[in-house]
Amino acid sequence: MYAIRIHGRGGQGTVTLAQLLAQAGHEEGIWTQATPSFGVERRGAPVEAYVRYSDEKITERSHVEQPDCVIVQDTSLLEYVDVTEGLEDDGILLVNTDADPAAVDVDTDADVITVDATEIALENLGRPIMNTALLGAFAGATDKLSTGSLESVITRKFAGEVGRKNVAATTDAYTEVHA
Amino acid sequence: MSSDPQEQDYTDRLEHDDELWNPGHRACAGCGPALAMKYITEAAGENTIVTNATGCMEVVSTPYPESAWGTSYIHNIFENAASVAAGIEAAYKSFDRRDPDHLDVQDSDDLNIIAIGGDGATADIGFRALSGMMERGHDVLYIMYDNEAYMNTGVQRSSQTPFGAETTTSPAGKESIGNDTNKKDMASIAADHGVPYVATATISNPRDFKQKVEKALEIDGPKFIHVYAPCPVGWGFDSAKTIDLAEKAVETGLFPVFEMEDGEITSVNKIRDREPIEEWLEPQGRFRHLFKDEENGEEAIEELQGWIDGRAEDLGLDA
Amino acid sequence: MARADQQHPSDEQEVMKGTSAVAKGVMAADPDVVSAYPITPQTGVVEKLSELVADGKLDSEFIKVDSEFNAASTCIGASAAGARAFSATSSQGLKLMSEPLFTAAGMRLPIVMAVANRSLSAPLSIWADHTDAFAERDGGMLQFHAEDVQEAIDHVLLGFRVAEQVNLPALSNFDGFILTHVQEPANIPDETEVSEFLPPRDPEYTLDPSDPKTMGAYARPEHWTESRYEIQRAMMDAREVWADAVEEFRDVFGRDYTEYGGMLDTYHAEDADHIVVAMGSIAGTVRNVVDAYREDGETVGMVRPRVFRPFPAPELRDALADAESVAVLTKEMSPGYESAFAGEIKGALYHAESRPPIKSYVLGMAGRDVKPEDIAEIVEDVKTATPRMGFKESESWPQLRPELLEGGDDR
Amino acid sequence: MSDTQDPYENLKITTGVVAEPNTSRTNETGSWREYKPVVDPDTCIGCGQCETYCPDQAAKPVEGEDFYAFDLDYCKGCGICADVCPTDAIEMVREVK
Repeated sequence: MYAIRIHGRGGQGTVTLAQLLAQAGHEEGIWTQATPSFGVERRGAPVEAYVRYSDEKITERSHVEQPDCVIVQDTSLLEYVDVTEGLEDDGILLVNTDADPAAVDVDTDADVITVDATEIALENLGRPIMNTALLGAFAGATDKLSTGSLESVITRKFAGEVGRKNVAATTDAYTEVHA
Repeated sequence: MSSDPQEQDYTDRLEHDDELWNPGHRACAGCGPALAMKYITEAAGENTIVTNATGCMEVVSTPYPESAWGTSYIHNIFENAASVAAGIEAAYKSFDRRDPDHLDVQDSDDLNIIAIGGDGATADIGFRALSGMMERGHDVLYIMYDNEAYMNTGVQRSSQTPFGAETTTSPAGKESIGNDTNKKDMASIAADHGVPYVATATISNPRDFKQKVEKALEIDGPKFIHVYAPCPVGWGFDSAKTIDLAEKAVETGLFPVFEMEDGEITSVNKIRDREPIEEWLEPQGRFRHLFKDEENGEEAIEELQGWIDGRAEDLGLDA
Repeated sequence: MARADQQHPSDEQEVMKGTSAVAKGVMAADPDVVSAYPITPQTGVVEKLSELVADGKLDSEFIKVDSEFNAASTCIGASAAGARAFSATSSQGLKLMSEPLFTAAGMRLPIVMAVANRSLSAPLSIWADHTDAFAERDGGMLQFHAEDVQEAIDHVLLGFRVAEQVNLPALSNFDGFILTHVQEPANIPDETEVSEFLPPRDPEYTLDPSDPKTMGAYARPEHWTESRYEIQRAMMDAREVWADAVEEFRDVFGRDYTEYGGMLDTYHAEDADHIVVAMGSIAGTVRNVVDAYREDGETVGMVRPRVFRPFPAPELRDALADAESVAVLTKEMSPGYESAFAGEIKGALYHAESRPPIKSYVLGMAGRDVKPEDIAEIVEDVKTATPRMGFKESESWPQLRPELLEGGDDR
Repeated sequence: MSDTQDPYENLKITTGVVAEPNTSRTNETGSWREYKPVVDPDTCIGCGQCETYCPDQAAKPVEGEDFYAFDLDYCKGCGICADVCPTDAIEMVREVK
């Protein structure tokens, strides 16, 4: 079992990112599950979503408490949310920021990886919607998802030109992190 | 044939047609709503599905296994006759389009779907269902028979109970003149929903009522008819006077008869020399207290008369 | 044992939100009329069905009603007219439907509904538990509980098949958020398969004016008892109809729900000394706990009622016969007594030759997360259960936080 | 129940308690009556007002005659017919049973 926890804010597409991660995992032929942790909160409130990957059918329904990977969509959350709670020492903390990993203010033994997904999104899409870039960064950092799987789920979700631009954002982030 | 009235019996020489509202129903002697059911079925004919709310006309017509109804008929609960009708209409629309040959049903265009409820079932507890049905535009004729209280449960006050009337939940007493509200204007509320055809009618003028039912059934979409139907038991009058009291309600202006099409009043049955409301109040037991307590009674009658006069002016009722 | 069936997800599966997947299952059942009202966490079902209608993929009359009350009421009219009718709801919405739903059972109208299980106010909570479904227990509606999204889809199809055969409405339960909002792989049945499994509805009576009937007559005391008994008989008949349906379902769709005639699903229960009984999505987490015990050589197992009404009493008597102890995990509570689920299981075993001690554990209420450790602690606790324990000891609220209670939990 | 035999004692319950149409006629409500309408055939002009306003469909034209009379199997004796009759051809008389 490989578990991912995503931290974001309502309106940032946390659920979409979880969905794309699950669908891309499915493309790889593994069992996947994405569970948003919903509240009645509205846009802007901190939210979480969980993704699980497994070689066996996933029946677990509890929240992810010991993630192998934590994705942080917005560094302003670091002040309020203990994003590294339960994160495995050999895990990954993937943070959307223009800062260097060393500059990210967290206390963890896990590998901290940063990517400026918002900038990549602005360059490719002209809008700061960073989920497809974060998807690419996750793939680049973990080698769990192939670029082919990413392209296939993104073009299925976004038609035409929007799809192509999102694939480009994914690829840019993948390349940046993978290198 | 004997000349002794006790012996007179022509029963064997009378013939019943195929009535769609059948004798043997268990309504009280002189029941106004039972007449409304008779007129509705006569006007609508057999190609009709009736949905009925819980209430007098439901219990008197369908103690299992008996049914007074000759049309297709369904009763569900107190407050959803309009919704049940809406569901039937949706089903037939679906059958039309999808042609489920296994059901062998007819074209919905020829079908009359009529929802019937008393004043409580319609204006009070079933108001949400009625509002939804009308607002969504279902091809359903809703008929509210108004006997001005919850008669099925023993004469409790509804939003159609007139001012000053005594019911078991609006009793007259030292601190009470009886019911302290005027009748809720259901016709206007229906018209405000964008219902293309709204009418009021009474059982004292069956020709007018049946014409309105027929006219309504010709129109696509929701329709609403408020039919006035006195209750001798609940109102406390001689059962022979049912028609008479319905007529007096019209003549005093308590119950104006009119039509509204696309939100506008298109016809009003004008009243020449509108009678004072006392003419209608006096024969009824539920208003007896108004004539005993001179001071408060007079005041209440004045208030009711004022309300009637106001409505009459709004509607242009006086000829 | 569901998990051993498939080692790899199939290409035919789609990763889709639970509510969307259920809506697509409904589409395959091809209802004539859909009438529903939005409520969290069911809303996704209504939205997806609306979208399918808007895109011309689902040819149903979709009534955008004013309330759940009238969702149920319009379905009653449609079903009485002979239509296949579907609705979906949750929690307060199910309560608002309660009055018409009881009549749908009495009038023997096979309306099928997806219920996204959620707690009931007050206090308001949008999260999952089973209070809503249990509150409708006595209505005469068939009730099934899904463990995962696939079952939530399949139970709707099985629901139509069985409901229309025994003439009773059906509630297909799936846990709010946990299953409504999860994205996981599931097979979406296609219409050809479904038409093979689910014949068009063929009602005995309809509101066809060419053959008029009177529906919804009132029954005097001389007849009412018999009409209620007929619901009971139809429920009992449903056991066999369900058993046939799951077999045919397996033949058509390849998914096997035939264990215990489709009434129960078990996991390592056969030789288990300690059995956890649970319904709905929590069973998935229980499986993992069972696995961990088995790795340590401990004989722990799970029994999951798939069908709640009709109640699988004979099956439970059999499945629990050899257990040393039974832990009932339940997400509902009948204040003033105990969990209705546990009470019913105890009742089912009262006449059994073997009566293991049964403890009930109220947990996972209103979305409180249930971790594998919580369940392991319960297993450890139930091991100490004895046949002579008293009623008070037989009930436990393992997730209760006494420190939050005014004056503490010192009573 | 009264001492009359329940005609439905052995009735079978249909699925969903569905009843057949037009079956209320087995219930003869004439037994409810205290006053009985008596028509004077000579005064009756055959206008049919009594039929129009009878809530129990008990007022009918007499076969082969030009006046109306009453189906005593169903007439509940409300007196509406007498009240609406334009020629006062109907009298309500206390029924001696």
